[in-house]
Amino acid sequence: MKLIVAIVKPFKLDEVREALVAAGVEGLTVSEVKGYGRQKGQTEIYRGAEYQVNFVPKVKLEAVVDDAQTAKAVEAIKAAAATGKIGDGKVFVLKVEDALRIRTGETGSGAL
Amino acid sequence: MKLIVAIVKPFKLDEVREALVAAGVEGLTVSEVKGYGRQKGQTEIYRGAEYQVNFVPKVKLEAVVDDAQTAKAVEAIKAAAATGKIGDGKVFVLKVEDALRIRTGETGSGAL
Amino acid sequence: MKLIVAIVKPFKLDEVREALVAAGVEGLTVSEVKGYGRQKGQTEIYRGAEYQVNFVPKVKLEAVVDDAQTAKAVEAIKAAAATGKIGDGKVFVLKVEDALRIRTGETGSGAL
Amino acid sequence: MNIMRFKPLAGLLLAATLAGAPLAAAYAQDAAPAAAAAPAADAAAAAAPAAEPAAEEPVAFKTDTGDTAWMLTSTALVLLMTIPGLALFYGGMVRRKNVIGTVAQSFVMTCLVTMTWFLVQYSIAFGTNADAGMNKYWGGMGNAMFKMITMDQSYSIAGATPTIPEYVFSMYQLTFAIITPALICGAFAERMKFSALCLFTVLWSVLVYGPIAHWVWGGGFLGGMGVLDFAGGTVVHINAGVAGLVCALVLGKRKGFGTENMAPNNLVYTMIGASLLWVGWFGFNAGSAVGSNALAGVAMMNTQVATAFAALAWMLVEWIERKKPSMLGLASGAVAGLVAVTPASGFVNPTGAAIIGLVAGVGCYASAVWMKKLLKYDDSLDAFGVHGVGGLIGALLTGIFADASINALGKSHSILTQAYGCVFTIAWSGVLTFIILMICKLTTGLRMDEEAEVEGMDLALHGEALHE
Amino acid sequence: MNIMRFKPLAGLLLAATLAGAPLAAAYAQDAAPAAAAAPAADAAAAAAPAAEPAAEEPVAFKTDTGDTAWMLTSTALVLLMTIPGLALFYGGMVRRKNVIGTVAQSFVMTCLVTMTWFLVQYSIAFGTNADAGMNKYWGGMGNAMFKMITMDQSYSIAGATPTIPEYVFSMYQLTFAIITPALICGAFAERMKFSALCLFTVLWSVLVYGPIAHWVWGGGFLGGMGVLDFAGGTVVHINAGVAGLVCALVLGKRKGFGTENMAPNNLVYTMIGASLLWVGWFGFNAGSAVGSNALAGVAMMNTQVATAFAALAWMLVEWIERKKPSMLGLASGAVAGLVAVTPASGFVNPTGAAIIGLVAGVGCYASAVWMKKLLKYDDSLDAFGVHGVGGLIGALLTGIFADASINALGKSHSILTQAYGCVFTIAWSGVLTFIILMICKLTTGLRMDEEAEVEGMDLALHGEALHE
Amino acid sequence: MNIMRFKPLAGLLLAATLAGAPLAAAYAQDAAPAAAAAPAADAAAAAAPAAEPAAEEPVAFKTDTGDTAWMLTSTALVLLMTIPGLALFYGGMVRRKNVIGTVAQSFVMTCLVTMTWFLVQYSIAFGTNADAGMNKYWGGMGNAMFKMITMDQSYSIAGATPTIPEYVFSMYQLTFAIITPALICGAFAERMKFSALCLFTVLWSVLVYGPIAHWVWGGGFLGGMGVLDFAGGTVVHINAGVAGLVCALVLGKRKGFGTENMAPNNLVYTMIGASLLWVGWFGFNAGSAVGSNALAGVAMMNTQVATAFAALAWMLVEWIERKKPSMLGLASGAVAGLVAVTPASGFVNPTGAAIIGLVAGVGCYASAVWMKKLLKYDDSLDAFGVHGVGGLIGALLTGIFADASINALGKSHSILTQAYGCVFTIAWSGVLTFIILMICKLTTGLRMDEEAEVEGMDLALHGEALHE
Ligand SMILES: Nc1ncnc2c1ncn2[C@@H]1O[C@H](COP(=O)(O)OP(=O)(O)O)[C@@H](O)[C@H]1O
Ligand SMILES: Nc1ncnc2c1ncn2[C@@H]1O[C@H](COP(=O)(O)OP(=O)(O)O)[C@@H](O)[C@H]1O
Ligand SMILES: Nc1ncnc2c1ncn2[C@@H]1O[C@H](COP(=O)(O)OP(=O)(O)O)[C@@H](O)[C@H]1O
Repeated sequence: MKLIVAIVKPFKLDEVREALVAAGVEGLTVSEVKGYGRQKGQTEIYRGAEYQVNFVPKVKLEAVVDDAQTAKAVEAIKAAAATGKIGDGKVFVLKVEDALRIRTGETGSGAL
Repeated sequence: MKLIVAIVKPFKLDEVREALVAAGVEGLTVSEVKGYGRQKGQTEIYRGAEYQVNFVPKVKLEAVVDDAQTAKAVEAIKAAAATGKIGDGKVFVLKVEDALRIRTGETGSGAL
Repeated sequence: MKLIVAIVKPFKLDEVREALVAAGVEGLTVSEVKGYGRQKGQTEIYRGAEYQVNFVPKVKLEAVVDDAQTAKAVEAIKAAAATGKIGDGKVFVLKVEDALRIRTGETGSGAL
Repeated sequence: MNIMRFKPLAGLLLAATLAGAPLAAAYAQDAAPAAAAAPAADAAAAAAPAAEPAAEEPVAFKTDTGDTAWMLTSTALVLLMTIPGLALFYGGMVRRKNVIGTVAQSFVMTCLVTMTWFLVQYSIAFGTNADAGMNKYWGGMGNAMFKMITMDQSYSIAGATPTIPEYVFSMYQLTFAIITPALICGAFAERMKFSALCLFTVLWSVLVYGPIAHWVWGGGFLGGMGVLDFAGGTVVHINAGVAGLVCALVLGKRKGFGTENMAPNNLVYTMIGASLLWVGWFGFNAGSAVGSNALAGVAMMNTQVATAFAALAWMLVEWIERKKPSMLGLASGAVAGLVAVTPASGFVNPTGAAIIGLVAGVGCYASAVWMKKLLKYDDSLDAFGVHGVGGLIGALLTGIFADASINALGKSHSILTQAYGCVFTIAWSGVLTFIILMICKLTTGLRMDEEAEVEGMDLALHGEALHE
Repeated sequence: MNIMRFKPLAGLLLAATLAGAPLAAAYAQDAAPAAAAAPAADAAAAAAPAAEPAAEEPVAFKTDTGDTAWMLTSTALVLLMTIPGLALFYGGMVRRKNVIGTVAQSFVMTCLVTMTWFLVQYSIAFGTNADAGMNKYWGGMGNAMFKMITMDQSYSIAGATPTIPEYVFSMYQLTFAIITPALICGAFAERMKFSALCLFTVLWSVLVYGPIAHWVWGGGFLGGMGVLDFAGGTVVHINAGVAGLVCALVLGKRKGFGTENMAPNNLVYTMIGASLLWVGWFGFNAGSAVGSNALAGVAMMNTQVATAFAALAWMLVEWIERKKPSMLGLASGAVAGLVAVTPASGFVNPTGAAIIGLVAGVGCYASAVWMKKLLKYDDSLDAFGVHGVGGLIGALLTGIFADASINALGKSHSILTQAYGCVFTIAWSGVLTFIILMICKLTTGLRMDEEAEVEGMDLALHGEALHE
Repeated sequence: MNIMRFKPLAGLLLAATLAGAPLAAAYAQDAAPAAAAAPAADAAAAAAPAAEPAAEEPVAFKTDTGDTAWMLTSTALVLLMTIPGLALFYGGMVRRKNVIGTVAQSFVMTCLVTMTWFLVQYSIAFGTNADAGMNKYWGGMGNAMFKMITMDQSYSIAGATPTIPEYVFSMYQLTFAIITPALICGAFAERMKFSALCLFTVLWSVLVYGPIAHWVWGGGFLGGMGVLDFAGGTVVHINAGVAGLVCALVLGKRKGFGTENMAPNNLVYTMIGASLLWVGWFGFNAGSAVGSNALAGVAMMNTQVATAFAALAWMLVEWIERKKPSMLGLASGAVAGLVAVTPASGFVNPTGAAIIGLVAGVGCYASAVWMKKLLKYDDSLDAFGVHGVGGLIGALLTGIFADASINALGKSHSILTQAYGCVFTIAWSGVLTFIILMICKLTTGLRMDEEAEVEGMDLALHGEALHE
């Protein structure tokens, strides 16, 4: 099993979710994060002070999938999240040793 | 060392934390996340618009533990987080290559 | 490639970011988290009720780096985040199997 | 339902009812002379709503534009107390998932009570029953839908110079009828069904508030007995506080009470609410002079002084006990002071008000913090702890500190007479609230089911959420 | 820009303009007798601003301190409706990234309209044109920068007893001029450029609000025709509603409309806003009695009753249709009731007000929920759905429910006369708003570019963000 | 503590004190004739509080219900300025971890000043010292706990017709005494200990505000010199602004000042606060007419016009300089205008008010943005930058734009006389504030320790947090 971690632009969240579901992914977990990279944040102004915000809002999706599904899922994310502009984000893949569905006690791919 | 990632229902957070501590886990990190899976989100209503919220609020716990502790810790989470209803959540286990306690510089299991 | 996960005190975020950039890390992702460990949370008071808050606010930084960069990056975090007081936080290192830059389709270290 | 839980409550209410009856007889004899003794002077007239039975006939009059201006303003101020004041005061104290549900309670109650007021409640409270014997107890249906009010008529009070149009009077009184049930919400916060809340509001307004207002202000049997209640300590605060206690006991504790962190979600909202209650209370207390004069002025000053002293007293006790003075404590203490000074505001001098404030600050702290912990009921936002207890403190101390140089009507003050007024209110409010809750239980059901309570009122009851 | 989109709109406006012309001629003949027939009694006098042309000469007078006190208070209440009331009502309904940008709109409009009012708008609306023929249409520049106002002068209305200083009158009217354009913001929420908003505000105030206020209240051709509009249903609400519809059509839908979740970010803000609108509306409606008297009292009561019934009606329909009654629904229904009762408040009795409230609650629900869905325009926060439709409902029903025992001026009420007043307002407001938008489009540009819209107004337009 | 830091400050204060003394002597001679010259007309009377010494004896009078109604309303409006107005204005501008601690400051100050007012401060400010020589400087303790106030007494001003009860006067003045120290909080935001704040408030109210109010309004030596200050530009704003500057210098900068992002946490709160300040200021300025009349009307209009022009001026400068107009800028500009028009509101015409607004908008922008950056002090929320500088601008320009056709008292206006009034206030306020801070430093300590400052006031001082 693999853990796919994708960092994408917030307004792309729904499209990416739909693409993953279409690719057979049944569950995923989302967090709101702030990203630092090539894309730079906005400048904030207040009463003479000006502050370059270093971070840009992003969302992080995490989905654990079967090894066989991995390539298809990554492809799906890529297709759905791309705008071609800077800051589109990244996908990382990590190995997962075990998985468990709390409700039923199933483990391995059955838990996904 | 292993990284245990558990996604559970928010109101179970305190029970799971206590169970982990009882199982010998000394540190953990929690994030508020949104989950997508079998359990579906609420419908929101506003002036004629109706919107199926796709995500359900969850909390994600991350704890790095010694290899030996892993099974006990996963078991503890399972026991504490289960309600038997859909949406109870998942536990994933990943391998950690190294750990460091910033304050002291300790590494490996000593850092946990 | 490695995923470096660092949990640090919130007011150290900017210093750690700068240290990582100085160490050659070009991208990273930050989340607001709550930590449980040796450092204990504040007590909250309200109309006679008193509640020991179990969690302390922390930030989690995640950066995927080349294998070669890893040690330097961890060292940079350590130097920047340390105050010597309890609760300074942890750094964990995990193996990453693959990376992808959504905008360009680059994979591997080129994607970082 | 474990009926045993209510044993102490039932006992208390029964005792109160029994004690009240003979006292009523005893006092009834003195009522007429007491009223006769009241000087027909300006001050007396202005204060009369609190202490005199209402005249039965509407009277022709000459509008005083200044008095009317102040009463129109006071009406706006008192409505501001409920929406958005009380809505925010309570909304800030619940958990995040219940914020919208909590503010919706104050809002919908404003609408429902306006409806019942128009349909029947004003008639019950301030109408004159055709059957003179019954008029002691309720005003009847003769003025339903305001059908007896005309444009050139003033509503007046025995002996008072009528200077404001009856529509203004009725509108001003409506705002009191609105806030009273809204105060009760603090007791059953975070767990009542919305349908139950709506039914409860309608029944309680008609069956509890309407009659009690009639007894005290509308020509009923309590008004003439010399009980001093300038702006509604009894009718509003003791009444709401006792009803709240009954609700808290009948509905039971919130899931997680005592074990989960139920810290207020946003004390800024609570601060705004407390501030608007404070400012709006000027309309409540100074408006109860029913005129724009020195009595209104001293009532406003007393309100200000008592509130400040109560907030500081609460703060000090908390600072000593918990090592930190909290914003919630300051706000709670302020409201305790506002409640306690309500019956006293037009009778005492500022020194009396300061003392009442100090006592209320400490007393309500004790009830909301120590007593609640001891007795283990879940009066979630302290409707009883602050309004019930604060109202009692104020009612009794008015009997001690009333100063005839402020208001001639306060001359024959007595702490016993004051206690007497409380007893009837407690009994009627307690018993009827219980019955109404049982009606709701059998029809709409009272409490949200457990899953909905865990999910929160916002999504479960209203399909809405904060997206911050 | 696809000009086809506006075809139906253009047709409607043209038709309205054409229909209006002959009607105007027909009515003009009856205007004088109608005015003459009006009894010079107190009630008539007080209600006159809504129904009578203004006298051309300022008059010497004796200040009534009570009337003046109520008008000063009402001014404060009406300003409170816009800032922070409307700012919060709208600010709570947009998405989180647009909150600051939305509240900034109400705030900057308050400043801009104050400026134009001082410079020329008061003169256009309430000045007397030296050219008597032109005075039917606009007041000219004679009173620019208030240069004709003196300290010992009252502004008055034909037949009315002048009791308040002209500075007070002008200040009171200014608050109406402020809220009207601010209401329009609901229609183009979350997408207009800030520079466009500023230019739009200035032009619209001078070219649309100024003249229409003059026609109805300032001595112009509509005032004498017997149209009943107590507090501005036509001048304020229909006017703003129609302008809003034109804006929504011209600017087009928000990106993501219909597909993305655009749920309100903070209904607590919306609740505060609705509450302040409610309380402030007492100044709007009861203040329109221009005095502190029974007419103000009944106007306040009508406002309260209609609002409550409208909120409850909206709630019930939603409860049936969506299974859950929402806080947003309660707030929306309340505003619908406030809007609809505005023209009626000083003419009908409370029973009439209750019926108007019920109709408005259901009618505005239908327009904001069903009709908008059907016709697929993006009137984002329902400026037209609530203010346009509610204003029309109120204007027409005033013609049915006016009660001469409340206000003698309402004696010869007729639904037709009412419809007549609406037509002119719709035509002028519709056509001019369109032209003004085109001017903005050519100069400042109208809409934020897409990237800025995605990022949100707060950061893109103001460089600010909520840090919660 | 590095005492060198205060060198420039000490110099300034010394110079001011020295300059003041001979000037005082010079002016004292003209004081009586100036007062005598004042016409006893209505306008004069109403404006007198600002310019005339108070009569020493309370007077019998006939209450004017209209005047009284407006003063009761104004009292409510001015209290609304502090809670929740100023609390939110400041609370929205700090960082998230300090929100509760910041709003708690305004709230506790409201309570503390009410206490000191009742105990001694009213007596010091408006009492009549038995020792007539001393009465020039302070009112003594004769009226402590309001013991000289009776129900049939008015407090009045030389030459003014007394029409309101003294309790109303005292209550109205109390709200001014509350907001003045609360304004100072902007200067030391996010770093002062709560205990220090409490002690500071009590000492400052008694030793700084009380005497200065006596000098100007209570019969003291400044009142008779012809200084024009309609509603408290000197007593309130310059006073608070200078005290703020001293506090900012003595406490030092916040940790992270200039390097960390200290952007406002919630500009919606700030918008609500600015709006309530604006609306409440009608009570502040129009209420200072101490009556319900044309002077109140023009004061309200001037307030509105100056505020709008100042906000627009600030917005424009910022738009040019920073490319984006901010909500914070609009709110800041509005407050700058409100401050500057305060002394002028009852003396100038609306055109004068517009100019004062424009100058204040640009001037306060310059001081809060450019000067603060240059001089590197941390006046965190610009208490000095807006209230100090805006107050000075307003005080001086009143000497230029006073218009005798608005207020006969303004006839002999002079910018020099105005400057004179400022000097004394600056000197006394500066020196005494410094001494009081030193007392706090030695007893409670002044500043939170560094760890607490990093954690934030909410948790560290109050054990509370926002749970959004
Ligand atoms: N090495 C990295 N490790 C973790 N997150 C990264 C890394 N590089 C980029 N990111 C995340 O991806 C986001 C987009 O990256 P950025 O460099 O701005 O643009 P692009 O993806 O177009 O190259 C960043 O905001 C950050 O959240
Ligand atoms: N494959 C997955 N990868 C990551 N997170 C998952 C995955 N499957 C489920 N989750 C998380 O677990 C939560 C619970 O899953 P769900 O399918 O709703 O119910 P259950 O755990 O009872 O099968 C989801 O809301 C989501 O946060
Ligand atoms: N085993 C662990 N797994 C995950 N997170 C941990 C672990 N131990 C500590 N942490 C995180 O590190 C933070 C700091 O740890 P703590 O024990 O308080 O102090 P220190 O780092 O000084 O030993 C915790 O608040 C928690 O967020």
